[in-house]
Amino acid sequence: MDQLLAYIPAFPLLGFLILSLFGRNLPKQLIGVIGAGTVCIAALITIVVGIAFLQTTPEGGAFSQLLWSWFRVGNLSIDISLRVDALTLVFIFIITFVGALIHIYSAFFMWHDRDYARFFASMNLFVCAMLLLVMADNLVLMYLGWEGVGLCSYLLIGFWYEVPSNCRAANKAFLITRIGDTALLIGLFLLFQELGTLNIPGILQRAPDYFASGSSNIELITILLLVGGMGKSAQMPLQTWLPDAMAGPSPVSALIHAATMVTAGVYLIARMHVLFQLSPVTMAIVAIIGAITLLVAGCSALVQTDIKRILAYSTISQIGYMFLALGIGAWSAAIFHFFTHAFFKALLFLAAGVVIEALHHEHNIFMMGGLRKRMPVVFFTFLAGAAALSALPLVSAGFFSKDAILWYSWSAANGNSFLWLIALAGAFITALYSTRLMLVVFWGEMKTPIHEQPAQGMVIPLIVLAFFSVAAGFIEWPHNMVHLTLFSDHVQKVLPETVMKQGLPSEYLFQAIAAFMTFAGVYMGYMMYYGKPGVRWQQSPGLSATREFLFSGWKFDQLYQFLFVKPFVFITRINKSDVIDRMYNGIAQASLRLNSWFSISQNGSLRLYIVGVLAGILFIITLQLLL
Amino acid sequence: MVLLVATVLFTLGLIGVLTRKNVVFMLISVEIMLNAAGLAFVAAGSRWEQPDGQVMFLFILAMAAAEVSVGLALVLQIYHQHKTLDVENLKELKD
Amino acid sequence: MSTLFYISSLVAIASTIMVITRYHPVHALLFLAVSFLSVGMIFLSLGAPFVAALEVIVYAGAIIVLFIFVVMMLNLGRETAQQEKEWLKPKVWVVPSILVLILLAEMTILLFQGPDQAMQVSVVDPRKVALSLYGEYIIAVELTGFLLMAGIVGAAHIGKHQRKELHRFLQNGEEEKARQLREPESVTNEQTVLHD
Amino acid sequence: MILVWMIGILLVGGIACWLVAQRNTFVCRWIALIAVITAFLIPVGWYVQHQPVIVAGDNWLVHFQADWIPAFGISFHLAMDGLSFIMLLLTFLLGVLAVLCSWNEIREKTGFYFFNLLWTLAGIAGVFVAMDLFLFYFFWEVMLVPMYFLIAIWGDFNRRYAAYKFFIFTQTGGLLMLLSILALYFIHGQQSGGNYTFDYFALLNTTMVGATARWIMLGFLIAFVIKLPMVPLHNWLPDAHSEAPTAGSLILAGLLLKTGAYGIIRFVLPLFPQASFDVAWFAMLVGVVGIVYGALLAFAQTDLKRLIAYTSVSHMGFVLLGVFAFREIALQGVVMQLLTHGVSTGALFVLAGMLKERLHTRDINQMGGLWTAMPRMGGIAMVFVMASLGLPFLGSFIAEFLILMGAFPVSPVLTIIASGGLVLSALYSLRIVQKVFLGQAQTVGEPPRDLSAREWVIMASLTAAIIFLGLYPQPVLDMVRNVIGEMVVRR
Repeated sequence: MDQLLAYIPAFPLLGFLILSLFGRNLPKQLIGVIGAGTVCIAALITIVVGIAFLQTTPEGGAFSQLLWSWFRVGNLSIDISLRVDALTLVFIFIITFVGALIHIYSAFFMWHDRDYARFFASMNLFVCAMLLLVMADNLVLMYLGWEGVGLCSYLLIGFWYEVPSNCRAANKAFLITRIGDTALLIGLFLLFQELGTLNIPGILQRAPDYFASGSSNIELITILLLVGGMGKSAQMPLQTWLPDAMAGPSPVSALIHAATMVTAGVYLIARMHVLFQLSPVTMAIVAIIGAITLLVAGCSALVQTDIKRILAYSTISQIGYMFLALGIGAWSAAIFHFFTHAFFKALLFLAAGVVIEALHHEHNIFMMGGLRKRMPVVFFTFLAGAAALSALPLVSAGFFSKDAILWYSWSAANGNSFLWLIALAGAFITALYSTRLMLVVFWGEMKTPIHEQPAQGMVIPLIVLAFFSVAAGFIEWPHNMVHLTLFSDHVQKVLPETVMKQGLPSEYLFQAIAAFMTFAGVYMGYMMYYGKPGVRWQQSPGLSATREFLFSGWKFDQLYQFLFVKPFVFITRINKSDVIDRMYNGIAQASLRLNSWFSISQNGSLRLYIVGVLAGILFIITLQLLL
Repeated sequence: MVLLVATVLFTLGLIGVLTRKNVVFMLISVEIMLNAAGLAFVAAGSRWEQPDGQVMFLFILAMAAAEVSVGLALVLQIYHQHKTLDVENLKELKD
Repeated sequence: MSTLFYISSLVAIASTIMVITRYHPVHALLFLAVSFLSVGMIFLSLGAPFVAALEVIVYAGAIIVLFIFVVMMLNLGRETAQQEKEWLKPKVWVVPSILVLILLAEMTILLFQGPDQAMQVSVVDPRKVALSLYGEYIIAVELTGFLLMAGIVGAAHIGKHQRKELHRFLQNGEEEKARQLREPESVTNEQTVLHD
Repeated sequence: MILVWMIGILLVGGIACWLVAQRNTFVCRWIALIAVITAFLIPVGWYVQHQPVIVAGDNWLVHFQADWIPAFGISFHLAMDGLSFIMLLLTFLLGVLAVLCSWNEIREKTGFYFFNLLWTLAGIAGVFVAMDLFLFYFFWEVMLVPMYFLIAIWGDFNRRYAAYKFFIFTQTGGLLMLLSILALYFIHGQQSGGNYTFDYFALLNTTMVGATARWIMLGFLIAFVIKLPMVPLHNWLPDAHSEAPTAGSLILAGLLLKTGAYGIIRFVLPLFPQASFDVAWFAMLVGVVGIVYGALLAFAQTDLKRLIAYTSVSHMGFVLLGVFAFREIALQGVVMQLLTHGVSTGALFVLAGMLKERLHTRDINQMGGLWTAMPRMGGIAMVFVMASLGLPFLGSFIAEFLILMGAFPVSPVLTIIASGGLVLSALYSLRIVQKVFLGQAQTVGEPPRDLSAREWVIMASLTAAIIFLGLYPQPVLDMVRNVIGEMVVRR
């Protein structure tokens, strides 16, 4: 079984190589088959590996495969080797399975695009890099995947490169994540300096003995890792790239910017949980960042008009939940939320893609409407996704995962009422904007005629994802209801169990409050948007300033523009021709000037020369006489 | 005493070079200066009873001969090209 | 010091003064010959007969002859003398002369600063000179040979009567000037023809 | 002996090119190509034969010594160790590509051009194997003068200025080095009782007191950091790079800069261990300043070749940082950086040359949307832009990672700032892609052709090299391990 691991990333890589080298000359059908097929094969292998893993847990809790030794210098030894344990298994399942569905969807979605091959090449490369990220045995290989997904994200956001704003968005995404990546890299240096290894099992094993809990070094390392995770996972204050990243095609948003890549930060923190557990301050920071992010992004989602931007802000917000869960030590809850979120958010993006395509690339939700009757399949699948997003009790996967986080945010040892209140407010906001989105897009009257119905191949992935959006939650029930905790049992082979407080009130009470907040959000959305889509609410003058503020994502872009971009561009502009160069040119100018002075004396008058010689002799002899 | 004579001759030559404008006269004056230098050498040689002074004079002589032949050839050319021997008019180096 | 020395010194200085004050080149050359001859006498009085002979032969003979040739070839005669007369105004020669005289004064002072010893004249015979010339100075002699060779070749090359050619660096813009120079030239030629 | 052959073939080939080109420029090109390929195959063939010996054996793999001017203790002493071998391979690989990419570009004075090209290569190869300081200086000049001609004759519009600047800067450094070599020569001669020699191995045993060592070391160091280039002395580089013909830029960026780094590793560190350790913190500081400053300037440029030139300044800052960290990891990283920077920046210059050939401009504001017309070139460019910003799985990452990793324990603050340079490198690298290949296609005239077969060969070999170095750098690291190890021990 160990030998099978390499094939999981190898097939997407093979697809990438074929498509990038020969893609232009292949027929479109074949491109689609290669592009989607390789990922499907990877998904099948993953399932085989997963079944094997579940049947008999391998020795040491992980399958591992050494491919080749990457580089060995001194005491630094980095291999290209893969490792699949319980945590990785969840991730590779999501990556390959959801990835395969999205690839199938895209094979139809992108059919009319000129650069069909380039699209699939990038997507396959992305899948490969993402798989490497989560399967890596050491942090350097993980960093390879980490940067690789960044590259693919860049390529795919800027896929329609002829529009300048797309390229800007791609650059922005790459740069902001790059800032996080650099912090991560510095974290690796520090980690290596301290522990002398970058092997993940080695680090996890040595760290508890080496670091005292809460020592400044471990805090520093974890904060650096956290910054890396924040960049990739679009957490405050590095979140501004994600809404702009929606410039890419919808399947890209679904795969990269909802289901997989943006959760890399979650993976990193979960993977390095031993280190984080040793640093309580960082854990608190993780929780606070998650809490702030979920609230800030949720508020922004309330007022967006672009359907994909709504979903993007909601993604940021949901990842905020995951960070919150990680921060309070609810490891399995965070991973579970990632699991369900991957299904329903991918579903929402894909469905949104269908809607946008059907309405002639219309992104504004207020130009949509009344699609309930005309596109029933899309409506129902979207409804399943939105229900999961707003965590409707018992009938959606989102409920089970989000409820767990809400519960732990109060009851875990690191949790407190403040975090719980924020999470609760976030739940309310989530329900509100989900309802708004549903009502505005699918109810009311049609404002834009439908241009085409989705192809069958696009509908099937939607239905599959919708099924999982409803059913994925049933493998992990709250403790007080049904005693079925398949997911956390699985994940806790790797991750520690959540430490709870003593003397808690009943869990039912919290579930009731959470459910109430969700329904309150839905009801409020219904009141505001049903029938007359928010006319009153939109045009109230006192609120328009707030609305503008939220719409622009809390003015973070403008702030960064003012703080970093403008000064940077200013500095580079004024020094374009290199100050130092001017110094050397100054020397050259001075010599030229001297030359022009001296050349006056070089006038060809022989007698003047002789007088000069004579004066020199006189001078010397006078000196001789006087001294 | 001999050196004094040599010095006087030398300075006279120098005056000639400085004051005359005709290239031929300048060459003549240079010859005088070279001759004066030779005189000083011979005097020194005779003072120390060594042959080196006379050897040096021989070299100066040879050099003077070479110099005057080249110099006069140049004078000829200058005259052919510029129709003048006035050094003040021969400032071609000036830009 | 012999009387011979004093007399010949005085003659040398006087004739040299005459050389540099003559306007007519041929006159100047004649005085130059006198100057050389008297320097030759000084050499004799210093006990250097070989050098004295050479002085007469090479300086007073060969070099003067060269000068005279050139003067004749260039037809330097009364006109040149007239020109020189016009050029040699006091304001032209006073300043350099004063400078040079200062130099003379200083050198004299330097000369007499040292321990003043009477000059003992002793004959250095040509044999010694020849031995040292082809002994320790052999390389210098060979170099002198090169120099003379170069002088001959150089003179022959430069002296070739050739068309005026400008160096390539000077060619730009000099074409015009050259043409301007050539036109009056042809006029003077005609004039001389007429005069003849 | 193979060392003599390698250099000899290039020198003879150069002269042959010059002579043949009077009759037939086509044959001349082929002669140049065959000469360089032969020179390339010699070390490769040698490696294939001797591979098992290399890893186990002693540092010096090949020796060749003959008397040259015995009166002054000058000998024709060539020797090759792992480091030299790596640099030689790079030299000849880029040499082959340089000949290939000037195949059609050069139409005037073809013979003289190839003569200069081959002689520069010979000089560079000589620099990498000369083990006699006089010989080293000799080769140093041999590589400089033909390069001057390459820039001054076949360069772009502003070539005179660039060539003068290049020459004056490098020559100043060269003369300082000559002074230092002489000083070392005399000091060693006096110490060893009149045994005056320029031999590297003999001079290694010279002992010097603090101040003397420092001044002599500075002479060497300044010569090398001008070549490298280090920041306040980098100004010749943007001009020379942007004005030189494509092959010239390729050789400048890929090889000439490397001679500076090679010199530091080969001469400065072993000859003056203490003195170089004393200036280490300063050198590291300047290296980091170079990283940041070069990146800032690169971002501001609008001339494509100038932009790439400033990226070299930035990347070479890493070399300085790594060398003076005195750690095995960092030094290995430096060697990797030399290789990968040679390949990646060389490739970028070749790309810039190809773009100029097609569009007749180097101004990136006049480009844009070229991906549509030239998807292959765009893809290749993407690879090398990513290499320049240090993406893992391309060689540059390994290099920069090792350098930073090695330098981190020595100076965390400087390393962190240098890592900040990685963000800046992303800024300027993405700017290249965005301005040149992305955006709206310019619809002036017919769209430019995509890569031709010849260009495809050039770019494919460079791409293969950079990816190989990124995924399996171990052979290189093994090759130089002993060399580096000894150096670290020596300190």
